[in-house]
Amino acid sequence: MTKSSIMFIVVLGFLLILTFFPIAILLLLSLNETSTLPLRNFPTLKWYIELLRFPAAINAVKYSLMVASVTTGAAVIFGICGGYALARTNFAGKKIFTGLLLMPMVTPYIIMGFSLMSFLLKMGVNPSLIVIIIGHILITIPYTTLVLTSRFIALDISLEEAAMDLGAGKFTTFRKVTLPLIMPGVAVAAILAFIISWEDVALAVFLAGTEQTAPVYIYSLLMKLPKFVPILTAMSSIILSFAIGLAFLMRMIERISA
Amino acid sequence: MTKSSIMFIVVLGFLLILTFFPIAILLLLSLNETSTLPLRNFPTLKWYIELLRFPAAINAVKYSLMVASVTTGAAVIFGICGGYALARTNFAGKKIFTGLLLMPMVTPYIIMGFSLMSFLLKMGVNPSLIVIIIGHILITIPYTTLVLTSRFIALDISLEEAAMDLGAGKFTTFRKVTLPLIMPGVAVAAILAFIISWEDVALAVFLAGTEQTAPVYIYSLLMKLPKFVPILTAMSSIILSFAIGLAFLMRMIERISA
Amino acid sequence: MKIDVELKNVTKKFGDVVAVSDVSFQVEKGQFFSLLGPSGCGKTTILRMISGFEKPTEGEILIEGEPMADVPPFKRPTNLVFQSLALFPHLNVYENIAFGLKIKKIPENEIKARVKEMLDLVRLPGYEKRKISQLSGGEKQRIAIVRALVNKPTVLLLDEPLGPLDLKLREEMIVELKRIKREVGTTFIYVTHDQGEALTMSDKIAVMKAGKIMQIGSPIEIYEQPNSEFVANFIGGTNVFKGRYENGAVEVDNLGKITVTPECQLSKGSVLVSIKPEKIFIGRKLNALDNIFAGEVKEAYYQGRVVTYRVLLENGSSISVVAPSPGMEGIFGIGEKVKIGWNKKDSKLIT
Amino acid sequence: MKIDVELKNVTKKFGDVVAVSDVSFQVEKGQFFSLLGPSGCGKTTILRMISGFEKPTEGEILIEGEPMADVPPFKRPTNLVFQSLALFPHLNVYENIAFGLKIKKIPENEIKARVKEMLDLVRLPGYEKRKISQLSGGEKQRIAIVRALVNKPTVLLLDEPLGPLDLKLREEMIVELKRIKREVGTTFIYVTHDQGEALTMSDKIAVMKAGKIMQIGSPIEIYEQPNSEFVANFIGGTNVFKGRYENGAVEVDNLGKITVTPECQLSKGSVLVSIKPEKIFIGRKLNALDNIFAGEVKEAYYQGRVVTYRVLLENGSSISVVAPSPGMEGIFGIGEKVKIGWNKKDSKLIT
Repeated sequence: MTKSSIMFIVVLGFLLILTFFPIAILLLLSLNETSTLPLRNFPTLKWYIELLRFPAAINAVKYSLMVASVTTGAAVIFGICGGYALARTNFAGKKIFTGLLLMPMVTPYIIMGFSLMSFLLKMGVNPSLIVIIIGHILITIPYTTLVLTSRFIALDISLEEAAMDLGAGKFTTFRKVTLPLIMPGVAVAAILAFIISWEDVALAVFLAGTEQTAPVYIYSLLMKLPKFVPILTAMSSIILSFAIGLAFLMRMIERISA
Repeated sequence: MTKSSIMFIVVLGFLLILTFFPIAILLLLSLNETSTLPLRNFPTLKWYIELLRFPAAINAVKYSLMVASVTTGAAVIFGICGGYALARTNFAGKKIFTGLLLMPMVTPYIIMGFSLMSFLLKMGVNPSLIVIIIGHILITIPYTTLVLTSRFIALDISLEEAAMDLGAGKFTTFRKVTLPLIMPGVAVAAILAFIISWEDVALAVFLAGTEQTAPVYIYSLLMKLPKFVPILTAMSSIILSFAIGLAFLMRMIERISA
Repeated sequence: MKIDVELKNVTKKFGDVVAVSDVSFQVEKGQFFSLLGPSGCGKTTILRMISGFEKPTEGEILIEGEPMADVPPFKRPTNLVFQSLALFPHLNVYENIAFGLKIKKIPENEIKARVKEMLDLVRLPGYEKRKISQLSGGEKQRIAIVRALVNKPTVLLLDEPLGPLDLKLREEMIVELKRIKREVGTTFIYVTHDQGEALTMSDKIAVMKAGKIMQIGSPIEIYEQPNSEFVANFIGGTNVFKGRYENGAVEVDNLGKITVTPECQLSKGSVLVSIKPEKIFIGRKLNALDNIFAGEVKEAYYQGRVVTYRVLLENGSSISVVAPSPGMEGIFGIGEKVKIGWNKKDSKLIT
Repeated sequence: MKIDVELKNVTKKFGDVVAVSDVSFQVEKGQFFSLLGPSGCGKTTILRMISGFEKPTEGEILIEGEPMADVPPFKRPTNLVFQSLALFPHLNVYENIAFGLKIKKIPENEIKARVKEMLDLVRLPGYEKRKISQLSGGEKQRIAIVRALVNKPTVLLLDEPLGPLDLKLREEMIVELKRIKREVGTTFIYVTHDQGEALTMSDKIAVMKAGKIMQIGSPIEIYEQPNSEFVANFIGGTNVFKGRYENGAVEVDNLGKITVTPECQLSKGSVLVSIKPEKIFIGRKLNALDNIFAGEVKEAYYQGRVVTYRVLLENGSSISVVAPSPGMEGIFGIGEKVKIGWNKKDSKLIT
């Protein structure tokens, strides 16, 4: 028992190092004078200030924020409607509907991105921010719907019945009882959708026109230059920190509401 | 109520069409004589047979299968150990450990891929299948661990105590009671890990040397040729069908074991 | 007497399953009416049909004489205390109780007064600002009851509200419920599977089995004059024997002749006789009783107040006897030879 | 008498919380020993320490005279019936019962014979191939008991095994458990919060409160001679009055003088008197009783076998009375003027 558990810990430690060390170096380098180790003049905001001089980079972050925000709003609204329908009603073809809904979760984004782009081009629609937003709504709806379905199912239906019993109509019941009680679920779904949109490259790379989102911008620069240029370390750090911050917030909400 | 729900259905229908139509066309075209609509001489296995003549394509699928299988095995073993530890023991720094474990889930794969590759290159390790496998193990462990932690938590601890009370030592208890009872969870975790590895491009594109996995192969061809060449429709269809089949199996297992 | 609730031949099917089968009854104004039966007997379904959450497949429900077929739950003059209580966890005690009044747009100061009155009624004054999660089980129970009562419903419906409470608390809440009932005077319809609760609180009890009503009557009628073996057994472990009636006596296999109070209408034939265990005397010697049998104590259960004996009679029948503890002759041990007996007025015929 | 289990000054702390505080007791071979107390009183923790799933913070546990400090659960001569039953859902009835025997490498044909014997014991012959999910609540209960018993433990530990069952089934299982106990003769340690279960089944009861044992004794001792207000109240809603003892009588505020059987050792001072509700007579006229008071019926709870009255006495005290139903004078209504009284031998002093 002890021998095998020591080995397990050694391997796990090695894996953890492989996961976090490279990312830690990236974060360190973004605050470093030079683009390689060892540290010099650490910490400095030099590259972050430098980043402000690249309008393309700043625009990319702006576009990403816009895309993620709109996507989140739409995906949450669809998630609430879809989740409520799946949790509370039985309709013909519910299983098929659920299956279809989950399909985008398993479809590789490159396949989805390329086929969607080919389709839209044939329809005469050109790549643009709107197209990215549509693509992102498609891939985030399954997540928001799933999260909210499980929240609606977990909600004791007799709470809604109690509201109706006390004189509230369907809409008042939803507004005064259902919605406030699944609010933590809505927040979790929203953060999840935001992170997915915020980080996506595989889909956006096909759907982006001249207005690239931040991950696409980083990716296209990386493909051109074989080295991680310093401003990219700064930009990557910003994207990563924002995502981790949101994920942390999501876990907090989940823990409190559990 | 009726007006708004009709609108909801219309928008949802539109979105569903946007999700599935392009993919359906992809699948149709893979069975079509020509690489564009309308259908001609449908269905034909022409492109699938053609695919067999491209050793690079066949190798890519082989590599993908290999990478995904090894990844799955390793991620499941770590998931069982990690899940059991998180569910059943309290150790100092458990929260931090959990947080670190979840970080790869939120780190964008391009950032992780590029920083991992830079790090490994500096260590003198060159891109290869092994490197992809290591990368995939890193990104799948959080998923297998999470799935199995929740399964271990859901397992009534008094079942394990009952086994011990009846004379079984710790190992016998694990083998005869714990493991059989979380087997459905193990299956779900394995399928999940397999699908993630099977579909990944964003990470593998940085870590792949001359031996490309199938999604990377498709992606690199797509980037070279602006048109979806017919054998790629066949290859994409194979990858997609396999993933959807596995996802369907996973849902079945989840439903039966619930 | 005014009728508050009336069911006329109500049947409810879920798919092919008949949950409630041709049930009719009337509940008078101010009555404490209980639906008593084992789980799955359809009693909760009846409550849900009265409150409007289920629609009868056949038949009609009237409240104060009005047919309810097309009235949705939120427009019915009923309020339901849910089995799960269903207090709103995101609202405090005041907001929970005021919920129904706010929807009816009652002025804020009247709401305040009525909530206060209700909290006084259940002896929880000053609880307005408490969160639901801060309440104990018994307190939640009381808040759930007044959240319904504050709306002054014609009928208050209660769906096994004491189910999740432990023994001690349940006894307290029975006392509490009876007091509340007396003070507000509202008609109560109470669903339970606990015959003790039903006997203690009700004015009238409907005993149900498999979707049908077996007997309706006052607690004393139900307990003393059960009309079937099912009711006799369900209400309280009684001794039931099958036999043939003839001339004021019943001939029972493996037991012998039992004398009963003759009933004029009864002609000879197959009958059931019920003898309550507490009507049976036990002792080393017995006389001056109409029915006396000899036997041997097989089991003795000390229960503090009483001792329950299982006695095997000489003819092969087994009978249970509840005797005060300690009796005149002490507690009998297992294996002891005893006599048991009872008066013929306590041999109740079930026909 | 041989001692099977002994606890010597056992204390268990979880962090700063003292779950069990300096508990000592002995359980004789073949005894049915119950730990009775409200939830959170530490009774389950004691059981888990005996079975080895928790280690005492202080003190010692001996089984058949052997100290158990370093013996893991799977090597102790005890078996536990879990509150959740903990039957293995992936194994059938046979495999569940055979689990412990297979680990001990008993030959297959002996295992078969012993499983069969056990299924006969609980009257479920031929159940070998059934899945756990196919069993009813009562059947699961029985299988859980024999899965433990088949290992022939020195002591069988039972952790509120009847908790999740409904009233009817619980009564059946009490009968069943007593029979099994008698047939196998194993020592039982039984944990429960239900005083009825404890009184009915036990040879000896330890009443617990907040980690401490309040009283140990036979059911009759516990019921008739509680040594504290807590035990008196927990065992059965009794009337407890606080007063001053002097010369064979107790002066109680708001009530008056109560005569009691004088106890030689007792000097005058503050005491508690307990009078069981069923020892009190109620009637329009009463005489030939040592203590008689006048009052008014405030509540009457019909319970079939008996009626429980809450009577407000003229001096302001309130007392509960349990009377047979229907009594000589019928059932008294609320508001009726009555007399209540009891004999001095039923005024029990709690000191």
